[in-house]
Amino acid sequence: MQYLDTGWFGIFITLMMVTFVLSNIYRAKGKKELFIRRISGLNALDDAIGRATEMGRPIVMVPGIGDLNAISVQAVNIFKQVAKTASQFGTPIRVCCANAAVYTVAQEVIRDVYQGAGMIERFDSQTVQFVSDRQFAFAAGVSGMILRDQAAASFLLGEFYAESLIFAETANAIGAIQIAGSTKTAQTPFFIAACDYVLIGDEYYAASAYLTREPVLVGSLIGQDWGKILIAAMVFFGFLLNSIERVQPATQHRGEDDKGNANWTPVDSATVKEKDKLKKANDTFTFQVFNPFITEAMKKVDPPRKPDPDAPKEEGK
Amino acid sequence: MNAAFWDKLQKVDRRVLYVVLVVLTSIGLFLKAEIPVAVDDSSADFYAKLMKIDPNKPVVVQTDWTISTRGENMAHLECLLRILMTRKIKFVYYSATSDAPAFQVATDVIRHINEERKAMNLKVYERGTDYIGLGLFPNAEGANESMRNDIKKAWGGRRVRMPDGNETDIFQTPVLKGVNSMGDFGLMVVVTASDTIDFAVQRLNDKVELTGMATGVIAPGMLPYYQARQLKGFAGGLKGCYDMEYMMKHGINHPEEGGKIYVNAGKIVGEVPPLGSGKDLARATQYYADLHIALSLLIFAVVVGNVAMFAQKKAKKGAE
Amino acid sequence: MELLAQARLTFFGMTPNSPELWVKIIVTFILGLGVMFAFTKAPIRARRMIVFSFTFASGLFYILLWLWPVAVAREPGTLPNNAVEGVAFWLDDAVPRIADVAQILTAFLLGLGIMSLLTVHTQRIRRKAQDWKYSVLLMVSLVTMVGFGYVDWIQKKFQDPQGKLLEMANWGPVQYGQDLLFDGAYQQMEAAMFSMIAFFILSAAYRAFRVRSVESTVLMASALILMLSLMGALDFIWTTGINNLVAQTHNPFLDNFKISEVAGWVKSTLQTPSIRAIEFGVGLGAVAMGLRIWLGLERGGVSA
Amino acid sequence: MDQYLFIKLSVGVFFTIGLYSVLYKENKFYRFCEHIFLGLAAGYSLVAIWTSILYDQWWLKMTGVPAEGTSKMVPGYFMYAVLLPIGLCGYMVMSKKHNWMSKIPIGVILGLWSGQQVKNWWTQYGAQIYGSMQPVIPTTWSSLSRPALYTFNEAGAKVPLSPDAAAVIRSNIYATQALSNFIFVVTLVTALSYFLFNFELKGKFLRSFNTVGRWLLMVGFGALFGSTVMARFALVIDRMSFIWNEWLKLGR
Repeated sequence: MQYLDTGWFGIFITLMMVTFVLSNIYRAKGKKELFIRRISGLNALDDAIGRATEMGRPIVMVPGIGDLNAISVQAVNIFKQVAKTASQFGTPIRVCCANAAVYTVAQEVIRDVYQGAGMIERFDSQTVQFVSDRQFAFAAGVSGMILRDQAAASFLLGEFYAESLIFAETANAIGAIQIAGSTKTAQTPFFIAACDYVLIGDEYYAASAYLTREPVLVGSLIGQDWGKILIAAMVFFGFLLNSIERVQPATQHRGEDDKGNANWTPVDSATVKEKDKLKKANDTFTFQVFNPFITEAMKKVDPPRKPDPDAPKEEGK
Repeated sequence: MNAAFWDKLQKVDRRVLYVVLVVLTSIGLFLKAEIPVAVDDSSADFYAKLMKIDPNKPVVVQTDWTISTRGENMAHLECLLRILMTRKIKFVYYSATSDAPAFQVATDVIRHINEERKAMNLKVYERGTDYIGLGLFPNAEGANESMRNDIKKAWGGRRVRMPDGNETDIFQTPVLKGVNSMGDFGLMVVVTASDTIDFAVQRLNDKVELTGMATGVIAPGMLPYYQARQLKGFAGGLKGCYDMEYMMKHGINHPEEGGKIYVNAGKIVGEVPPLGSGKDLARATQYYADLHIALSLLIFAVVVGNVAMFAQKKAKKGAE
Repeated sequence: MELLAQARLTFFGMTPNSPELWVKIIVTFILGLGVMFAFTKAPIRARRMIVFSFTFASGLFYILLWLWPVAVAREPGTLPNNAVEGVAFWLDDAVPRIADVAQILTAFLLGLGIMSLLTVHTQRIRRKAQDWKYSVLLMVSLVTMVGFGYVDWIQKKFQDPQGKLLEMANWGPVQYGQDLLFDGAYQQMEAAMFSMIAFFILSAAYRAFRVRSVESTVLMASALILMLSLMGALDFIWTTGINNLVAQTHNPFLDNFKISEVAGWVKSTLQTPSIRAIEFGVGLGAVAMGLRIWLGLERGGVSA
Repeated sequence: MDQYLFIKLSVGVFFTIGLYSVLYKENKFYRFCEHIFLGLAAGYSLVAIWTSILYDQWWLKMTGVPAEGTSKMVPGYFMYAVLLPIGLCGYMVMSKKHNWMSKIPIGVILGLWSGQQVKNWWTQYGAQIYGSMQPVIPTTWSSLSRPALYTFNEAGAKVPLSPDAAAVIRSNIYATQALSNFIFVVTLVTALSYFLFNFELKGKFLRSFNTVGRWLLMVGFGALFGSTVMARFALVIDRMSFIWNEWLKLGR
């Protein structure tokens, strides 16, 4: 019983990332005034709410059409901040959900905000609503709502797919202020083209730390930064090492047999062909670290197991 | 021209653009021009493969798309069926996706291709003797995994109604007689609008010659598989499908009257004949010409917007 | 493994339709309800602990699967050598069962979503609010679809073992109704809505692709290169031209200026690394947030 | 039958035009189609949730499937019954007093998701990290750019190189490739620097690093935008074809 050679490096790096995040959360506890760089899309949230309040028109918010996961939870967390302000000023909000589990979370969280502010009478069946769990029916329903209610602002935060542009252009057509953000890189260009402010990639995950400045969240953000620096460092040293190795002559080449087991073939400098003289991508140290050696012998490290007497027999065998 | 004119031109109402798009794409449908094209390597390999496989071995078709991506995938499937039917290759098809209507949609396409062949007095493909439909497998990953392990178990117990009205186990039919594993199929084609192609590559590329046809959004992700020879060829998006139709008409490295060679695919050594199905240039040809019009409109609109913006700035400066 | 392994009857996996199985199902369900009822009596400070333990236990499964030593080269129908292997076997067997849990739970919650939809529209009808007639329309189409959908499913699944209904010639009124609503109306509306994106791409590109700032200029430039490479006719003229040039000059370096090559270069040298950088950040963000949720470090919001 | 098909097509065209009408402005026709669409979609969801999710993935696994014909018996696992009470907890969100209980199924879903993220992180990103370590030192200076895999014969026609010669070319890194690789690494690192949130980038050089990172991101986004255009336009062309070719039977 042991780990196969595969994976120790991956597990090690992942555990390092986990340690970065957790240790920084621990370090940040009790500290105040932690720096986060400016994220203009989030600064614009208050302006957008203010404008909606002045105009007396609703704010439409969509937490994406993805399943319930950290991305939609993050959207709900941001909407919670919006709801806090909106409930004070009596600005109507519409949170439109496309997934029943996300709807459940949003319902619970947003109602809590209104209850906490003592404004529960402002919370009605339309404040948080489930529109449809079918992608394009949802798109039709929400764009209809944006147009009919003449939304003053629309916040599109979460996992979006092809329908992203339908919302963004519809809201743009009636001149709503739009703040969008998606972790789906494929949809970000459409948001950039059609929305006023866009949270790109990771800025989305930084949002709740930015808005609340809670030590736990900011600490976690610092840990993520460390992780990114580690990745950049790995890439930096990796490409240097790789570059140097690739111009060195090879003494052996790594190959794979048809079972996926790795093996080494020594290089005979007298007979070697031109194309095999130098080290190839598979021969480098970095490749070996990322793609460990597996051999048939490694699969036999465990002692043989006894057959299970209760298991039904295969017919004819 | 004055600043007001340029101002208008850089703020054209979106509705005007929409109307222009509808009008132009509608007109474009009637043009049906055959546009000369430099065929992608991936499509050339795919076509050559389809034309070279042994017609006595059945082909397995996995079709995972629904009406919403009809624009690309329907052209794909039609084109594939025309090649298979013209070459008299038997095939079995099924859908491995959670999108329930996929199988029904594919069945409808087979029906209307059959109607088209009937109208041209060609042999109609009969269910049971020429092709078999297996139905829907909602979990793509699991379906491909079990096909890899044992095809008789994976498809076990499915029956088909033969033209004479009797029910038969699918492995007793002329289509699947002698098929015991994936390796007994001449080729596998995945027609898809989603990432089901990834599962097929992971589970099946070493068991059967695998090819694919996918929408323009999915296709770029298939390129690495093709470069690694895990996919033996593929048609990506509308362009890939038009490539196919163009080769069905002109072949590869195939001299026509006057010795003119339309498709000169560098990678394919030797000649691949055209198909001659009676309707080689079809849906994709019609749409592809139209696509040029739509793209030109888009580029034109962007250029006009920019020119107008600069001209207006200049005119304003002149006025001051 | 799951697919290869033969069905094996145990305490947990029992003969279908046997009375014991039904008794166990019902007992489990009632016990579950009992625990649920007990939870309603839980003191306020215990609530956080209850929710946390459910979350933690669920996350722990995948963490164990990740860190627990793997039973190397396990063959079906064999017994584990020791307790560590026993756990490894158990984890291995449980994966396909656990994988479905989230989807099943979300499916159970759909009822809540539909209730929300119905509440919004019944209120509109009751108050005779603006557009209340459309709400009636929505309700009617919902009920019709459910009716036709289930009757069609029951007929096809249980009353038609030979698959006759797959052919249009054997259809009854239910199949026609289901087909008209689903295939004729619903799916076509989906396709229509999907295709509307093309209109929006046009108007968004017209408005946003301006040489205003460096950002919007590079955005426009790289989009235009890609779009030009999609136009087969242009690609053809350009490629033929370059091929002729290469043939005249015998300089294959010019091949690099084919539009498809240029577009390919932009994609592989600039698009791939910039998107990858975003993905690295997003991946770390997901891990960090996953950890906070799993360990109950997120205050408010989802954690109790 | 032909009549039925014509009716079916007409219904499709009717709703297509109805939904398109919103492009002009929000109107009663659109509202009509939209509400039918929402109703049908909710109806379909209610059907599909049982027929394609719960029936196969929950009910049949709980009750098992008896052996039939060539297919083997699948045992029933009664523990699946636990999921129903957990799911029902979600409905407590309606209660004013016990709404906290809705967090139980939510916690289970999120807990599973979180565990998966940690477990899968390396499988997803490890290969990408390795793939970014591209060599930037050319292995040969025999040619600055990668030579073509063909030559010209006396007649001036292209002839492919011998496989050996081609393999040598493939195994080498040429100066232009090395330069491209260098741009790749620089793009990755600058773009990554844009996503550092807790470090204040001071000084002109570091700040310009950040700005360039953002520009390079825009290049990536532009390319993404451009490459989806074909697929989207194909769909609108298909809608037009649905109306003109299939319904009106013109232009075939």
